[in-house]
Amino acid sequence: MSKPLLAVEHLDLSIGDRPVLRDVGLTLEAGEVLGIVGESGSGKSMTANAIMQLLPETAQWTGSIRLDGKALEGYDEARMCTVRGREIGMVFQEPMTALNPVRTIGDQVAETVRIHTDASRREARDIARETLNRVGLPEERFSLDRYPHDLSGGQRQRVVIAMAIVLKPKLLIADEPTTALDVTTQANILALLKRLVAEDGAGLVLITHDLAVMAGMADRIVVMRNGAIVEDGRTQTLFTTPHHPHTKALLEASTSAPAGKRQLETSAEILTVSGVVRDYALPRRSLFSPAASFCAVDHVSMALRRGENVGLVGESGCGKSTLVRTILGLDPLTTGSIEIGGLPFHAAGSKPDQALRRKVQVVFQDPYASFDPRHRVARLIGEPFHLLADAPRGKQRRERIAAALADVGLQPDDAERYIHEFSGGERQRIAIARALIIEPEIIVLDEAVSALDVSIRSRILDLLADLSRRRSIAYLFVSHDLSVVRAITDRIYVMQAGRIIEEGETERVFAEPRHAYTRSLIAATPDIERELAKSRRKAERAATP
Amino acid sequence: MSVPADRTRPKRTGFLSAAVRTPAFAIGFALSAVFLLAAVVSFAWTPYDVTAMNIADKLQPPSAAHWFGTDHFGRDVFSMVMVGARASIAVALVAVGIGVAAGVPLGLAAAARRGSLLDEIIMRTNDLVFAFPALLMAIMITAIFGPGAVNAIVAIGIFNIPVFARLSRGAALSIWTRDYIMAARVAGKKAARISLEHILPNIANILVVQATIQFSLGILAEAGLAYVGLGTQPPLPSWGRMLADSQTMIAFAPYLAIFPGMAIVCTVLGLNLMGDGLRDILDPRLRRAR
Amino acid sequence: APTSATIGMPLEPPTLDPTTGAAAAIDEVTYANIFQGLTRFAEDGSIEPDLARSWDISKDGLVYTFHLHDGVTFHDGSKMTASDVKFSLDRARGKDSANAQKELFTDIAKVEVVDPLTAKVTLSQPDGSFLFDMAWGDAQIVSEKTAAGDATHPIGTGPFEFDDWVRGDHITLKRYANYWGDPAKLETVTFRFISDPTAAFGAMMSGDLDAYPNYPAPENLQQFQGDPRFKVMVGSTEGETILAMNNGRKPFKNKKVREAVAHAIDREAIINGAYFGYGKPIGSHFAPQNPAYIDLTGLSKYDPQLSKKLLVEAGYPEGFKTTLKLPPPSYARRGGEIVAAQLRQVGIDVKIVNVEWAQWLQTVFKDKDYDLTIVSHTEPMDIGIYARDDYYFNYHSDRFKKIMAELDRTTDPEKRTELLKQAQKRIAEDYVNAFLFELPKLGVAKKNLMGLWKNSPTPANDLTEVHWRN
Amino acid sequence: MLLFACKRFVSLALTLVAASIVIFAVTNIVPGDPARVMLGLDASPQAVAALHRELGLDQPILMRYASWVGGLLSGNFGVSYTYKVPVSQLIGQRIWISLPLALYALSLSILVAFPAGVLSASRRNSARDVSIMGLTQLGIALPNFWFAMLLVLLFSITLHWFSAGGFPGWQAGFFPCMKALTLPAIALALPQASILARVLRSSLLDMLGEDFVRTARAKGLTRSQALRRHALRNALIPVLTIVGLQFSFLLAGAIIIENVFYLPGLGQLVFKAIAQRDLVVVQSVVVLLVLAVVLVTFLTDLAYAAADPRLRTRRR
Ligand SMILES: Nc1ncnc2c1ncn2[C@@H]1O[C@H](COP(=O)(O)OP(=O)(O)OP(=O)(O)O)[C@@H](O)[C@H]1O
Ligand SMILES: Nc1ncnc2c1ncn2[C@@H]1O[C@H](COP(=O)(O)OP(=O)(O)OP(=O)(O)O)[C@@H](O)[C@H]1O
Ligand SMILES: [Mg+2]
Ligand SMILES: [Mg+2]
Repeated sequence: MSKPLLAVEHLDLSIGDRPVLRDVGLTLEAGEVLGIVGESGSGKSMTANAIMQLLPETAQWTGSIRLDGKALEGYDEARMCTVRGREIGMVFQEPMTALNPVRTIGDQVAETVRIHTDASRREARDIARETLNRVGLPEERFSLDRYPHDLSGGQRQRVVIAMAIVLKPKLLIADEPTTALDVTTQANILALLKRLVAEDGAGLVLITHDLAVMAGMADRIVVMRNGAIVEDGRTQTLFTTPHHPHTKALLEASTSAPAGKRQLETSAEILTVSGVVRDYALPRRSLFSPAASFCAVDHVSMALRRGENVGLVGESGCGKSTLVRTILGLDPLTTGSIEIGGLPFHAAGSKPDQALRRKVQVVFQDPYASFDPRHRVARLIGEPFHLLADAPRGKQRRERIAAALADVGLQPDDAERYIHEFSGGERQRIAIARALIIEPEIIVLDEAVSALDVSIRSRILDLLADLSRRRSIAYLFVSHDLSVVRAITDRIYVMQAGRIIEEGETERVFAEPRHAYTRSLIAATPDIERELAKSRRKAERAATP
Repeated sequence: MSVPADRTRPKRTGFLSAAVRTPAFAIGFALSAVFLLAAVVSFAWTPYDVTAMNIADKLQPPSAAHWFGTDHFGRDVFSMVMVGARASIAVALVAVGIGVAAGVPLGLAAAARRGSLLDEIIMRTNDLVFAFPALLMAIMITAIFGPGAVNAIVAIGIFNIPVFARLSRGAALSIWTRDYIMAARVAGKKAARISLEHILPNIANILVVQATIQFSLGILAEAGLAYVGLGTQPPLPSWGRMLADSQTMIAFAPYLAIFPGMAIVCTVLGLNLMGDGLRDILDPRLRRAR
Repeated sequence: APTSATIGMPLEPPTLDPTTGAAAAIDEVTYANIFQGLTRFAEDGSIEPDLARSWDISKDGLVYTFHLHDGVTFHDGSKMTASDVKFSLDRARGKDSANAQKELFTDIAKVEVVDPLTAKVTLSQPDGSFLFDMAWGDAQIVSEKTAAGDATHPIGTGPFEFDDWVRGDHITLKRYANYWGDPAKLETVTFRFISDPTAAFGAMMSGDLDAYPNYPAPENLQQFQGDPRFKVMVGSTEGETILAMNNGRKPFKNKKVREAVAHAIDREAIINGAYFGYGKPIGSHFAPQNPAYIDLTGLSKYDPQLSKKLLVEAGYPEGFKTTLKLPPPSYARRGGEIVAAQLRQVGIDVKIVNVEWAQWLQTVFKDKDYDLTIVSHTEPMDIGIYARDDYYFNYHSDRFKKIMAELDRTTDPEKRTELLKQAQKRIAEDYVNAFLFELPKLGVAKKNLMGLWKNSPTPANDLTEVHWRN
Repeated sequence: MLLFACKRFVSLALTLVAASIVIFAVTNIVPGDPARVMLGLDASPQAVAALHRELGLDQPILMRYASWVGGLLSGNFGVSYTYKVPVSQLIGQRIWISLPLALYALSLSILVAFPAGVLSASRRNSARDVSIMGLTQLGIALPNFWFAMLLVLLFSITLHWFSAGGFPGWQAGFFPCMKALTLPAIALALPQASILARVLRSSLLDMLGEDFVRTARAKGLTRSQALRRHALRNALIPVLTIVGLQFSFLLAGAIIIENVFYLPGLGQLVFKAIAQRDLVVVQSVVVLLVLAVVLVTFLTDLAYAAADPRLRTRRR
């Protein structure tokens, strides 16, 4: 066996006095894609950062890292600077902030060239141009002088990739490169990465917690947990015959669907959205042009029946959250009206009806931002009591809170803790408890599980399914992740650029999408089975000449 | 049933232990405490009566009898520094109080009605106050109402208002975008209530830090006003006035300027260090051991 | 030897026309340098002829005939004649006059031009101080052609002509080539305005200034004295520094209270503390260097016991509360602190209120809204103010007015002296105010700058004789 | 952008109108009669009345406001009560001291603050950082007149390197003038530099935590390269605000320093004018200073746009 491109052995890392990585070892051949999966906080990023030696100042590590036979652990900072960017390229998760907002994209790509070679400014720009073309940012539309802020997330990610590959490094590390992007963009970026690695014959370390992505991309996979590698193997084998219980659990969580969707008898409409339009005023471009506006929600009508689970899907920026805010009565309507239980709740030009407000509650995406860090859980959960004229007090109130906590699987004494003492999953449970406490008829879940990793996500989904069965609450489930929506909803609406373009029974829409956009969405959604099958076929084709 | 922690829980450590472990805060606190203590003690006891003059004993250099020497009226400088702490600290404290009491509600109101006419009016008025040369206006204010501690407080306090209004508006705006504010709105709470329950506690950190900064600026401003003959009036001394009075004697009685000068420097330094320390302690990003 | 000098001054003159402005700083620049009068003050306060070579006084003391020097020209080249005298005096006493000392001219009935070099002034009643009055800066002779512009570009007959004025910073004068008398010794003179005492100290010490004739910080004089580069000149001024009491207001309406205040005050301590030992104690409103001066300090000896007793007699056994308004000069601010401390010793609780000049003039001087104040009356021979009904002391004494009326009518020097002594005694015995000390003139100059006035009979920096010794 | 500028312009105009009303009201409330101040202790009532008429003080207050503002708009700032010369002439003289002094102090402050801020941010919590920050704390804590006094004591009285104050006038040449302004500029710059250095440091530290700095490091830039090429320009934005505010402060706020060094600047002019109740001067100069502040803020906003392309092409 030839010398591997990258060999990490016995890597131990601690930050401050806290051990973060334990005896991590991995190897990678040129032209190969190595996937690292694991729950959030399992040490994936730290492994990557250790290879780059871009660690927090308080970090200490031992072990060996060999790149192409060279022992990087012996390199000092100055020498590492010659390795970074030239021999190892790195792509990060957050394209929106990874680029310097005040420098042009051309500049930023060329900078890598200028640092490592003695190319002139002109030459560097030429190389940058070429690389940008390569990553799919053609000259006609993306001149070197553009600034990051007027590129979309996917385009920015391409710029970041261009910066990483401009010198054709032997090793490319991509740390969750597509987590922040929507499915269609994600598919494009992944395809791009794959193509580039193949063209340059480089090795790729791909980090993600999305097993479906892994299934389509990686040749080999390592599974991490609590800073250590628990299993590693070829992709096919790992998916078909996982050994470690943790791997099994991960796999299970990402394929499981909450059991037992009910068959709904047609019940009364609880929420009716008719002809809702929401315009955002844009700043005028010149003094004399009329005030421009941007129509984020464009004549949307929809309905929810009592106890029904309805999905709202669409790519990022299509107007889902805006629609949700108008339904919650938080944003004014431009035209249209919203009724709850047949009574007018919110219409253009009028304030939402306070009394009806109690019928609709919400769970937001980010479990960390959804709670005031200074209040105890009891107070946080009890906040919606504000809507009740006869809010329970004293003992009764405590009991209601305890009951709500119990409903979401938490302990009554958790009421006295602060929110920072809970994990993300627990927080999302608390958010659900808060939504439940005044027994609303509708709960809107705006990307309520997107920020959670797979194992926790599946548990929250189970909880939601369970609650909906017991309480006959209607859910409006907003997400860009189709697999999640498919698992939990009865009916879905597909939204594009502010309009509803397709509507129907979930299974029907997934089985035979009518609109082209729906089809492309479904196609772009990674699916473990499909991806595995695809790569199996490819392998077979390769085997039979 | 409980879910395993899916992210490291931020470990919050006690304020006190954090305070002790932040050297800037500890030093700053010690420094300012010395003078605060001096001010408090001076109510009950000073080595000499600061209003009693003893012209025959004037301009004595520091000695065992007079630790910091005597001034041109033969008053004991050590006692004056003690009593002077009172005026300097009181002026600065109340001036900050005015700034907070008026500025924070204005800033919160402006943030709650962002982009509204109210916001516009509040912010433009702030800009207006900001645009006036502060010292000149303070001089005019004291020209109208006469010099004196109270008017100095008002003059300094007025210019603290926009500082706090701006700061709290800016900080509040960023809090208003948080999901938990949305949640409170979904719970039907009105802007005023949200400002009070959620916004204010969450911007308190920043306000406290700014308050220490404004406090030290207040001490310097009092000194500046005293220099131009405004500020606290005799017979009770203030550090600023002691400095101002001593300037012509600096060449032959430098101790007259050095002691009140050191008092100002140490207090302001102490407060600034404390502010820096507080920022580190109160900043959750730094406080949580990650 | 150098032919220029830079002189420091605490205050900048607002304008440069002494006949329309009141500020002492105007005279400090212009008196005897740019403008001249019929008569003038000498350094010792005596009256000397100036533009008037000599004069005749009619028997009844009503007609003054002034004989002017020949060949006197204004700085614009025009000749100075008797008609300029007539113009100047008529302008000063006219209805629309903006002269700050209009009182000086009230006795003038008419002014006539006898011939170009002779002017005749007729008074409506005899005035023993008329020649003295004519020596004031406010009575100086200006040219009809240029009078309107004197505020910003003064044109006079003196040995120096106006050159440049950078407001807020300095004024320069240059030697006038066609001066009628002995030419000035210096070619140029710069007056630099430095009000801050520390800055003044720095400017002298660093050599930026050649002299500072009215040095504002007595505490530094010791240092200048010890420095071989400098000399210190301690002289007299006409400034009676008094603790004025509002005689029209309770409790100072009561003479006993005023007497108690007078005895509560230790002048030595005040002079020591506020003026570092410079300054002569006074017992009445009169300058000690004046021949008619009598020492009346014995009437108000420092005696706190007596003071307390008097307060009891006056009905204030527990003392009382009062306020002391202090204008900006350091004699007032520092003196005030000491006075307050001393009054506190006898049970009078004094609250100090520092005010600006503008406020002092408005509230104390005009509105008479005050209890106590400290101020220096720097006008020469101004005991007459005690006869003024509208004056801020609120002192109304027919006996004193009678003395003053008689003084006005008297021209015989002996008799005048006698009357002046009576006047001094009268106000001292009425304890109208507490008389503190005569303001000293404290000057600092480089060792070999000669010819500066030591005393200050009137606000002036007469530079005619100033020169550098080699 | 045009609209932005127009909006700013309207608010600028409104600010000035409000400022003129405030300052006019304040100066007219201030007790003390300008005529009295001018005529002094023994002035007769007739003289005072005559002067009142001459100054136009006998007219109703609204008339006076109107004529003052009318004058301002036509570029006529009025005539100083005390000096009897046009206010514009006074300002014209003073501005040539205040402006160079402000610029000088500002340049000093920037020249000191930038290296200091960068040096301490680049090695957070190092001995270098701690000592630089300690010094800046001291710089802020020193009362400026006291510091100025010490400068005079050391550099003019003891060492005789500089004169203790005063200003020779620009006709004396560039270098003598700059020399005269050096000590005052240092005294003014010290606290400003300290503040600026601190702001720059903390703003840099914030930027160093940004993702794009990490990206730059991954490209192979060293820490200091990343700081200089990527963090610095982004950190400039808050620093610019401070610089703008400091400039306007220096223009008018130097009263005390002008006093210590007897420099006839704008601050002194107003300070004395307040004491002398030279209302016209006070009003006009303060309005002018407000204008300067507002303009500087406006310019800083434009400078923002230059430093930040996101603002340049807002929502294209
Ligand atoms: N700067 C830091 N200081 C201290 N501890 C850190 C720091 N950064 C990360 N850690 C800790 O190191 C551990 C591994 O973090 P790492 O970022 O590698 O996780 P990850 O697997 O990439 O998770 P995610 O999927 O959320 O990105 C975590 O427990 C985390 O709390
Ligand atoms: N305050 C605003 N002013 C102007 N435009 C806005 C505003 N808020 C949102 N938009 C625009 O409205 C559109 C819809 O935004 P919205 O947040 O509803 O999208 P979304 O579907 O929820 O996306 P995501 O999946 O990323 O959350 C976007 O194009 C967004 O840029
Ligand atoms: Mg990670
Ligand atoms: Mg959204």
